[in-house]
Amino acid sequence: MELDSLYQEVILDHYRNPHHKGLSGEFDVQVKHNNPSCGDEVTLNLSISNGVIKGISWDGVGCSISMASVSMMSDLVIDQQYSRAVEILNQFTSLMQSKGQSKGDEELLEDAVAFAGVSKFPARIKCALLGWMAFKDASSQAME
Amino acid sequence: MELDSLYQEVILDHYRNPHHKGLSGEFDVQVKHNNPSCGDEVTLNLSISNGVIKGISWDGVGCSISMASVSMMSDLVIDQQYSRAVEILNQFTSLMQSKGQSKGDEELLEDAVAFAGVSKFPARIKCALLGWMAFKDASSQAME
Amino acid sequence: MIDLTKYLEDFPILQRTVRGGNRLVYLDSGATSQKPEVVIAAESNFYRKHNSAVHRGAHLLAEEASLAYESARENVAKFIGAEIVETIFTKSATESINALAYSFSNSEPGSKFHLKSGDEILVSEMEHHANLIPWQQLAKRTGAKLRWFEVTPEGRLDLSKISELINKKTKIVAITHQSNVLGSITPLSKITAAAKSVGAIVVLDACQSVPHFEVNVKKLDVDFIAFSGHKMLGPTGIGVLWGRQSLLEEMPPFLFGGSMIDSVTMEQSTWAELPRKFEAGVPNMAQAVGLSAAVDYINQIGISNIHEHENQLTKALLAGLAHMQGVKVIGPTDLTERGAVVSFTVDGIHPHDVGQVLDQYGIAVRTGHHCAWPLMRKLNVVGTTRASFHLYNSISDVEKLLEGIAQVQSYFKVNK
Amino acid sequence: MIDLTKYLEDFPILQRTVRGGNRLVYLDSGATSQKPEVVIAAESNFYRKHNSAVHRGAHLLAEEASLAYESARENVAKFIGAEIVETIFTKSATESINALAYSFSNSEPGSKFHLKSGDEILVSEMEHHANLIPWQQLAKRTGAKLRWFEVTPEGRLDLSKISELINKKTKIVAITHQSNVLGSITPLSKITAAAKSVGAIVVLDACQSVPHFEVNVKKLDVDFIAFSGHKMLGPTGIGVLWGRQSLLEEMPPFLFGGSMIDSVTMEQSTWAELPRKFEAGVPNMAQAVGLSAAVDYINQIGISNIHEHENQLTKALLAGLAHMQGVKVIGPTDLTERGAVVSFTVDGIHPHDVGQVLDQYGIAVRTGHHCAWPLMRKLNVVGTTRASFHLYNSISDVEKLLEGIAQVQSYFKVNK
Ligand SMILES: Cc1ncc(COP(=O)(O)O)c(C=O)c1O
Ligand SMILES: Cc1ncc(COP(=O)(O)O)c(C=O)c1O
Repeated sequence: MELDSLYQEVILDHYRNPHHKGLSGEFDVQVKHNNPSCGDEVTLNLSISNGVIKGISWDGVGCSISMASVSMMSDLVIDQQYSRAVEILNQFTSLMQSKGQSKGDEELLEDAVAFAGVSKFPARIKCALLGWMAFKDASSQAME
Repeated sequence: MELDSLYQEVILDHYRNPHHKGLSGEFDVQVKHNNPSCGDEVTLNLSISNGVIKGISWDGVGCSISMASVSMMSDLVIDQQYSRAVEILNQFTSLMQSKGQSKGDEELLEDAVAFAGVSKFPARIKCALLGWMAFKDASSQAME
Repeated sequence: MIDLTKYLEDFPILQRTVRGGNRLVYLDSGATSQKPEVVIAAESNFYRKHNSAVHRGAHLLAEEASLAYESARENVAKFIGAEIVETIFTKSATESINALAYSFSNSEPGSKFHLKSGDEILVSEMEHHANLIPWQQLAKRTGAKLRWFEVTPEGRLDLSKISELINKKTKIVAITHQSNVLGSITPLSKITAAAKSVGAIVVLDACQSVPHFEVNVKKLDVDFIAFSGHKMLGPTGIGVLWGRQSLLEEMPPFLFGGSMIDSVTMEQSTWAELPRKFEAGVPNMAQAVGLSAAVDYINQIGISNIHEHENQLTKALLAGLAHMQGVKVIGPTDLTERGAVVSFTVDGIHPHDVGQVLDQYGIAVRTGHHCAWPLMRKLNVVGTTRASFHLYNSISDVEKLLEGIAQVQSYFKVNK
Repeated sequence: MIDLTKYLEDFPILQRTVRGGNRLVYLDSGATSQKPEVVIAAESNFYRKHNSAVHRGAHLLAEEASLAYESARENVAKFIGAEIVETIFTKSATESINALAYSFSNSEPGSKFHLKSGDEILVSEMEHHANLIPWQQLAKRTGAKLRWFEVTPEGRLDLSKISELINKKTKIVAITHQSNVLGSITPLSKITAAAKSVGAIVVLDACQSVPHFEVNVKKLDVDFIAFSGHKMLGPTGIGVLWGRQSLLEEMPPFLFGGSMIDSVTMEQSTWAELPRKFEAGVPNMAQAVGLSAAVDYINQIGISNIHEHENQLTKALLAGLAHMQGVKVIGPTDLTERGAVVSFTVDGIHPHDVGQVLDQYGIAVRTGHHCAWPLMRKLNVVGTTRASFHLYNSISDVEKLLEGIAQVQSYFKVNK
């Protein structure tokens, strides 16, 4: 079924058991992003030191796609160099814009290639990007 | 030609040689009416005494229909009782709304029955009514 | 039992298939309705035969276009029991309500439309953003205070504080006729009576009522109503603002430009008579003509038949949902004072995911906050899934939806 | 010599006959243009196949409708050389200009859009009411002063006082790109240079330019432009407001409601990103799609071909009128900086009567003040008769008009 390409098992797993959820008290930058058309919200705390993403914690409400995406994003960028994290972010963003034409770079995106199917559902792309945009915002503030 | 029912000879005569045109200094009420969609304007001076229309003088710019109509209206109502003038006015108004179905009451309207053809041209009805509406306004003010 | 199935074939879009090769089960009429062929054809026909700027030319086409446009006005006016000159075409309900709010701002001190610090504007927690933010911003511009009716846990307007909320300071009461989320219908007479006693102006958001049951402005005893054509089988790009003649005459205009003037100099302008005063520019002529065709179509079926048909569907859906584990209706669960809009939540599944799975079965619902974000917060939900009906829905659509929800639950393996 | 005759058959309305059984000679495109079948079909097709509220649903139709609507935006943006997010759909040019004027009113002190006593707004004597009254009323609301360029007897903007008129107090210069009465095209670069030097915002009324010659917002170096779809072969009920991104971002919104928000509570709201911030409510989706089809159609013929074609017709008409006794062109009599709008007066015959007789021959012209009443006063005419062209006119239309004017003169027995 077409739907299975959207709701990959690994996405539903992250949705049910999100990683790094629950805001920690320690952070350098806090951002709040939302998706006005559907009401999804995420608050993201970021710690960064010497250009390395030291920690991410987050909280939010939203659909499976948006919540799973923040969860996987956190896994992917924690402990990465900022520059590498940006590379991953850009890869993910272009995967989302690929209209189902790309499978995603598994070396960079790891489990997040599971989101490839989302790119065929235009209305869901912004769900998948919500957490990434929050991270982009927070990390660029931190690096300023 | 259909046009000839609109531009009756008597209408064109009044247009070329309007009656009572040129504002006299003596009047009880002065009104200015215009037709915002085409820019036609008429200023009308009215004298009334003991319920009799004593005099009308007017000035204005406008199309043949509107100018001829003020001219004939003046002829018709001058020296009439106010009540009779209102009757003529009402007759003329309903002739205009007749969509070409009425010939008009020649006893009341005299030469103004020539306007019967105007009622088939919806855009021109307001031209024919401009002077009459000014008279209606002025006379009801005077009778207050 | 009303049977409207023969009308389904009038709607071209219902003949197409959607995701998964399924027939379209369109349950999103609360957002926008589908159009019968006669409406589509009326708009096309205007362009093909009579298109020309209304009220402006001396030529035959201008005459025909003006006739078509003004007849549309007459037809729409009759449909809501209004006078012709009181019936103003806008682009949407959103524009209609904003037009009012700006006309209030444009009015001079001393006018009954003039607001100032100390004055109050009353809305409710269940308003669509279109009937909330214009008033919130008007309050901000004028220094007036925005107040609101709360909503009960059952999804009804809480009128318990009405005598405090509608008081001498209240200048405007802006309220929805039917909630686009909950389906609950406002008990208007209590509100209009209270508003009248303090001289407040009552503005009714009739977006969800005019398309579904009889609305007669005279009987309602409100001062202004706003609604959109696209929710009542009409084209997009057309809405209506109705107001009492005496109020519209007193109220300053909102949009300035061609056709709404009496005279213009570089220094100042005066305004045309109603309804033109409120219709600046070349109007949305083809859309007015399309809306008029929609009114004809509704009249032919009968608005009360449509209402009863929708009631049957709502009843069946509410009954079906009541039997489902893990599904909760947000809003009244019986037919008392409620319309054909049913919101619900499914335990453990976000509305967006519910909608996505339903879409796979060809079922089109709306999910999210439905432009009523404050209501979502109040009811403590992140959003709802909403099914809404119009005359072209059938009992089979209700069955499809109920089956679909069960599929959603099993797809996401939630414990029922 | 450009020959566009093969396109005539694309316009269904041109196949009908009008008064007196004559073929339609439509010379009123300055008021509104006719629509090719592809535009009519694009709108119908949207309703028949994809109709659904954009940006709102999780379902397939919503996806398709959003794609259609956003592709329309992209297409229109490209047509005027604009960025996508800078291209805002309104209902008409009139709304576009009023939106700007209200957004100015809504801005806070300190913002570059905030006007106060001592500030100046500059327009011209040849503005259409739609680009005059909104500014006149904005001046009234804010205490700013309205000033204007005068018009020369030849029907050109009088720029002789430009250095006094555009001064440090000038906050807005709102000017037409091409007069809808005279046909004269504004020498923009002088004005934009002066405005830039004092930091004034330049608003261009592009209603009569975008449909007829290439308009590229980047090249023009203005800040905002407004135009209507219905004058460029598109549907009624759709217009465009373009503005520089940085200005649109800074500017407060105008209409409040659904889809234009970022967050909403009962107390306050924040706004969505561009372009949604300026598009409240369910938009005129089918009309945007129709406008996009009109853009495709124009692109297929080539806007420069259309322009050249219209120039040929204008040249022929001006030449023909020059030979007629008792007929006077109001506006430039040669092709230098002028478009395909030709106004004239006939001695001894009121424009309304001229138009009426022409109508009898199937010739549709516009008569009166053309929503430019101050200009009429300035030029000391009660009104004019105006012929305006689009791509579907032919040299035979020009001949018909010239013959028609001669008939008018003989009908009214004026001495030539
Ligand atoms: C120069 C000019 N500006 C503004 C307008 C107003 O356009 P609309 O009536 O489509 O809003 C027009 C057309 O009527 C026009 O010709
Ligand atoms: C109750 C209510 N009010 C206002 C609106 C706004 O209508 P529109 O978007 O057509 O302007 C809607 C629909 O979206 C609605 O349901």
